[in-house]
Amino acid sequence: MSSISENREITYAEALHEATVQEMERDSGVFVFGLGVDDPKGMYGSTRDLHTMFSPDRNFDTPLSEDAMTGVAIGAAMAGMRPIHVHQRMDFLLLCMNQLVNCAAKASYVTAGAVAMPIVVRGIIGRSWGQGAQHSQAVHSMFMHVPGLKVVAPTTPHDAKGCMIAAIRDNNPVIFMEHRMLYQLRGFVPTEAYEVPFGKARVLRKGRDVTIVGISHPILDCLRAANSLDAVGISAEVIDPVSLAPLDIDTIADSVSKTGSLLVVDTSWTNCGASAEIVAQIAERFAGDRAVRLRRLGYAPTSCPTTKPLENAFYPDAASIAQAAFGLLHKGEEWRPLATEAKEITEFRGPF
Amino acid sequence: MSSISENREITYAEALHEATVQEMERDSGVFVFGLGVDDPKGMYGSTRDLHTMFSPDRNFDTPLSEDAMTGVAIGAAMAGMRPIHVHQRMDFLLLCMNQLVNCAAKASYVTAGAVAMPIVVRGIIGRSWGQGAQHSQAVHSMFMHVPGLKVVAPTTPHDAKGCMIAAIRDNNPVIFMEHRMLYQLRGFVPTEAYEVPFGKARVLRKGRDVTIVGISHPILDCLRAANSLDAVGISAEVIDPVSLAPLDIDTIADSVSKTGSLLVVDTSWTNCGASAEIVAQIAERFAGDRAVRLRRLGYAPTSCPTTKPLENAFYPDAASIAQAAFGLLHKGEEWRPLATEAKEITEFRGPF
Amino acid sequence: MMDAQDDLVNLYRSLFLIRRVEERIAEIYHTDKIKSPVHLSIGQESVSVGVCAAMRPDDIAFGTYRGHALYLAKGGDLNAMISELYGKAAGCARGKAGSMHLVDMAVGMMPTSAIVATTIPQAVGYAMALKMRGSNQMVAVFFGDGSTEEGVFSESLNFAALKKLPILFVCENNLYAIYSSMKARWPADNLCDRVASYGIPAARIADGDLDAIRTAASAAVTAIRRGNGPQFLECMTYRWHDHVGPGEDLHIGYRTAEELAAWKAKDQVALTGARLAPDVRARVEQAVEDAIDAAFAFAEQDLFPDVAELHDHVFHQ
Amino acid sequence: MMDAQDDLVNLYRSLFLIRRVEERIAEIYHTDKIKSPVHLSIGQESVSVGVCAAMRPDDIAFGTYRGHALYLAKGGDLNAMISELYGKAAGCARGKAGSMHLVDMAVGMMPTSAIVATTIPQAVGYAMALKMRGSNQMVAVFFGDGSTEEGVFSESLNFAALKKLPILFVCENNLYAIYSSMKARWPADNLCDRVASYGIPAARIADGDLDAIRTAASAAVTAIRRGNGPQFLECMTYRWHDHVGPGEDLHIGYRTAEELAAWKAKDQVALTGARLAPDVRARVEQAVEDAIDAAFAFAEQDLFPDVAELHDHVFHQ
Ligand SMILES: Cc1ncc(C[n+]2csc(CCOP(=O)(O)OP(=O)(O)O)c2C)c(N)n1
Ligand SMILES: Cc1ncc(C[n+]2csc(CCOP(=O)(O)OP(=O)(O)O)c2C)c(N)n1
Ligand SMILES: [Mg+2]
Ligand SMILES: [Mg+2]
Repeated sequence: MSSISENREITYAEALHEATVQEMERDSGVFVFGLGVDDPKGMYGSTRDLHTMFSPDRNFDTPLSEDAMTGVAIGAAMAGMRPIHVHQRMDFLLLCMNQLVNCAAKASYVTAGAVAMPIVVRGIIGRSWGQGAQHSQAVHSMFMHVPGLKVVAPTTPHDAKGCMIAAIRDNNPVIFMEHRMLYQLRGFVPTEAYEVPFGKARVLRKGRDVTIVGISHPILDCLRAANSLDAVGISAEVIDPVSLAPLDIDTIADSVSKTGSLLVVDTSWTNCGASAEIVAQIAERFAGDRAVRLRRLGYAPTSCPTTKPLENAFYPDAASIAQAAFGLLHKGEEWRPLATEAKEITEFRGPF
Repeated sequence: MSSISENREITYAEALHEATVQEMERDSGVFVFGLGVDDPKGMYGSTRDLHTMFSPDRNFDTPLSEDAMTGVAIGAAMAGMRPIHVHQRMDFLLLCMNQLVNCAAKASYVTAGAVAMPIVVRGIIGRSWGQGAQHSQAVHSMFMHVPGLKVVAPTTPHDAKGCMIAAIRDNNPVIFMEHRMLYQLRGFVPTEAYEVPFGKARVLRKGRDVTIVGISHPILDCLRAANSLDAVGISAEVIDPVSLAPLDIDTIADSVSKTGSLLVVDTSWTNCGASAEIVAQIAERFAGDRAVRLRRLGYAPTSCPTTKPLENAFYPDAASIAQAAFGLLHKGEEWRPLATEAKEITEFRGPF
Repeated sequence: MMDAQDDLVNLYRSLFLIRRVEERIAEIYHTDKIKSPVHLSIGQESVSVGVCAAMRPDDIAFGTYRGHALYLAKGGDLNAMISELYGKAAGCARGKAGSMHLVDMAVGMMPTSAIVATTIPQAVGYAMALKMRGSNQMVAVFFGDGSTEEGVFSESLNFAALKKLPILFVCENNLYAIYSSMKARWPADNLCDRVASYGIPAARIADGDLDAIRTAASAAVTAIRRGNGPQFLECMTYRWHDHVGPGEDLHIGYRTAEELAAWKAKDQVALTGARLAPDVRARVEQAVEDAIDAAFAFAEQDLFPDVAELHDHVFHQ
Repeated sequence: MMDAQDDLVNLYRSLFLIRRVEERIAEIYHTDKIKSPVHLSIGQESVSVGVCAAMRPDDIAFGTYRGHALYLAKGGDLNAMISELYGKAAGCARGKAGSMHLVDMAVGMMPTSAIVATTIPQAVGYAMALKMRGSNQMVAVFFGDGSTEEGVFSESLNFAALKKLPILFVCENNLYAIYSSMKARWPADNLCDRVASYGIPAARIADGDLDAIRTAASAAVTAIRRGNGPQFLECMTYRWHDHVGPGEDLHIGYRTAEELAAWKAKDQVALTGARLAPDVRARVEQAVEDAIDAAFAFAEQDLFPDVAELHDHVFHQ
């Protein structure tokens, strides 16, 4: 990567846009579709003007028919295209489960490899505030459960671009999880096209005492929590798995063998969630050899409430993460870190 | 329960039928619907003749419209009815995810309890042989992930009846998982109506050295495995969770605190599965205090193949369960228990 | 029988109430007191008001996230609605659900949903329950033009027709799904033909006219109560504000100022108000303004739910 | 141009091949060599054969779990099919997929699915790709009457019509979905009207007649290649055997012997065979029998895949 490119800062949304443009230029089979992708807002800018930069049949709006549109993506992929299907809310993927789980995930297997399935399904996690029960869910664990699907959740502009390019080039269905509160995040992004390989976690912060794994947007709060843990003498290592399926458990395990403690913070419920999987794999791996301390944090086991006081309690935040990490190391002891709302949440303005 | 009733043996399918009949008699709001429920086969006998015993509008066939029919169940429940929606294959529930996860699960919460949601969704796991990728899946973990849903998987005729009655009386959506290879299982079932409360596991076999938890049909293989483990001096405790959400983790934890070892065997994939959740909860509970040995077993991480040699390798069986338990206690050592196919599988004859 | 004047007063009260409540919501939205999305029905009031006027109080209504108009037209509690938008404890869902999930079971207003088309089959299920029980209540379900593209809409029509259920389907066709026009979604503008192919009588009311909607709905409700099965109305209408939130949206460029102006010229709130004697109209309006003032004041002073409530109601007891 | 006699020979070869392959499957099924469900098309052959005869070899076909007839009519490899049913390594999916997921990409036979209606939108997606690329190939998608009740069917029609895609929808209406008759599922027997409401030309062929199906399909394919968008055929037909498995099923009681007999009297395999000179017919039949013998012998001697293959193909490289 050239030094020039490395000095350029763009947002997460711009990084997705750039990745898509570069792949659309490279391969005429790449196209983008979904409700509203060609409207002036262009999915937080990530698909803006693609229909004028390319052609209207390479970035198009659809009827409200998520089930059929997923089938359309699958059929187009069978014909050798590389569709990117965008969903304004990940909750809407619940309408696509049949095609994704029963068909896309199995296409290669039931044809012994005669059929490739290069589709990218972008699911935006609707969180901001007041989204409520049906517009805030992240259902990545449902996809992680199913062999044949890949699931990625990049958190930096750099990884957003590289994962998008890798996802488009991948011959398998990739569920691409994007958290709304990340779109405005800025970071260094090379100008040229590059792939971020799936199955490689990133250690974002080195530490000795506890390993904290954060999935998607919570990684920001994990880093904030790590800073406040410093104040009480706890040195936290923070890991971003980037890709959830495949999952780089080795990097996490290496960290845990050093720290002996693992806290996994997810942007969904813990029950049968990604956090359960990570904890279970670590537990199996250290099984019987070493008594590692393990803990999960995620949504409260309720639907998501709209009213702010309850919504604040529903989501993990820097304070609750720090507290959980502290509790893992100091059983029984109490410590209340200062609770401050994350700036991307505080700065959010409606209507949606 | 009277002593007479306790002496009666019936099958799992008959137990479901009896539960349904008794509840339909008790409450005129209970009705059964779904593809084929009133056909002569009557869902392996479990719904046989209900339309003549009661009336055709209390046990009826539907168009192939799983999504709308789930909405119909939800709307009927809002009107005070207690629908039982039957699916010939649990795979078809992937068409119902939007209504079940986005609507049914949240009905009570988003109305602050103004709306009850007494629906029972019966999902039959299609396993026998040759069902292949799309007719063999068990997606209970997807439902376990979501607050507001209950998930049960009874394995004995006694629990089938009691759980069905409890599910029908429950004011919340209950996903009722039934494994086809259990329908012909016979067992003692009281004649009168009774509830098996959710959230209470059963210790089916006492043991000292290893705890084996089996979910749905695999419990039979767990018991077989326990017998062969005896031969190598390993005493296995076998636990049937019966209900998965709520989950009785205490009973499992009590057993593990005795044995120090846990093997969870599921009838689905392990990744983000019910087995991940059970292992994660146990790991969190013993976190740091004790190095318990933990292990999961489930479907191979592939789609389900039809050809018998691969299908045999895809599913856990008594031999692989025994071997896994052995491996948990004797790391690195090899032991190959005699592999014999489960009789309910061997005896199965097609076409479906 | 109510006399014509009283009737008109009631209709106008309902229209004016909806309009003014939503204007008030739009006014205060910038304060962030309503920390949750709102989908305004300003411009579309006559559909809910016209159809609900043809229904009995004990009939049942299902709607969508764009549900303020229906909630109020069906007689939903105003204080509970405003408190809900404020996220306060006296809200219809104790502040846990917001604008997209309004509910008032006491008046037959069933919980709305933020997922397009999901309440359509639910309404069908409710209608089935009514038929099973031999009730002579009926169900009306309101949904947007975009909803009709979801497969579950077709599945629901098929089943309702098959079982001859007591349900009125009401499509509020406001020409757009967010910023997407009908042309981008429908091969032909003939929804009623498609619906009729299920054996469901279907009619379009082209101009949002309150009386026309009410008259058509009354005929439909009568047929439904006779046991003739479902009926369908496609009510053309128009949303004045942005898809979501309080703003105008002409700057986005997906629709024209002319189109908006043409519909504003047919404003049913103004036209209906003009049919009342000025003093009567003034009295109605004053009463509505007072009620709205009171509701917002109520919500302002209402408390947020206690944090412990987060865990309530996950399961119904 | 092929002469009429050659043409008839080809059609008969295809019909007879399908019939005899499935009869052989039914004969040996009791041996449990085919340890996977089979859905026979016996009685329905003329639909696949008639439509495929109107298509070019490079056109694309999508079908269902009841897919033997289509697979063979489209030119799918017979040996690969029988080995697949046997679960052997030379099967079209190396034995991993069985009867419900036949595929032969080389002849444009796309993978079938055991979940009703799932291949319909996939076929639409394939057709969209063809249009994007300016290809003059077309897609035909075959599905049962039951499929049309799934919402995704309506969604697919809407999208295909909206985008004017090169696709022929072929409903094989055999009157039943498992043991459920049309009456239990459709409010009216007018599927073509509903489809026509999307602006898709739709026609029913009432009696399974091979020539009628082929003629209608040819006209449809021509219109499709001209860029006129989708076409729809509802081919009435009849399944002689049980929904699944090799057996007869009159004892179940969901249909009458008379109905079955009436359709058997219209058997297109027999009627088409009778149009050939006896010696020609005999030669065709002998060749088919030989090919079938060879295919079953091939499958018998073929090996099962190695257990290690379990983990292959989960992901495509
Ligand atoms: C299943 C689903 N898909 C997409 C969305 C996002 N969305 C919310 S409202 C809307 C437009 C719906 O249009 P219409 O049905 O005409 O109703 P209107 O908003 O015009 O009243 C869309 C696409 C959603 N909420 N649910
Ligand atoms: C989505 C789904 N629902 C239910 C089933 C179970 N099922 C398998 S075949 C079938 C009947 C389908 O009827 P039709 O479409 O008419 O096709 P046919 O079998 O008559 O050829 C049903 C209900 C399924 N496979 N997929
Ligand atoms: Mg609209
Ligand atoms: Mg059929």
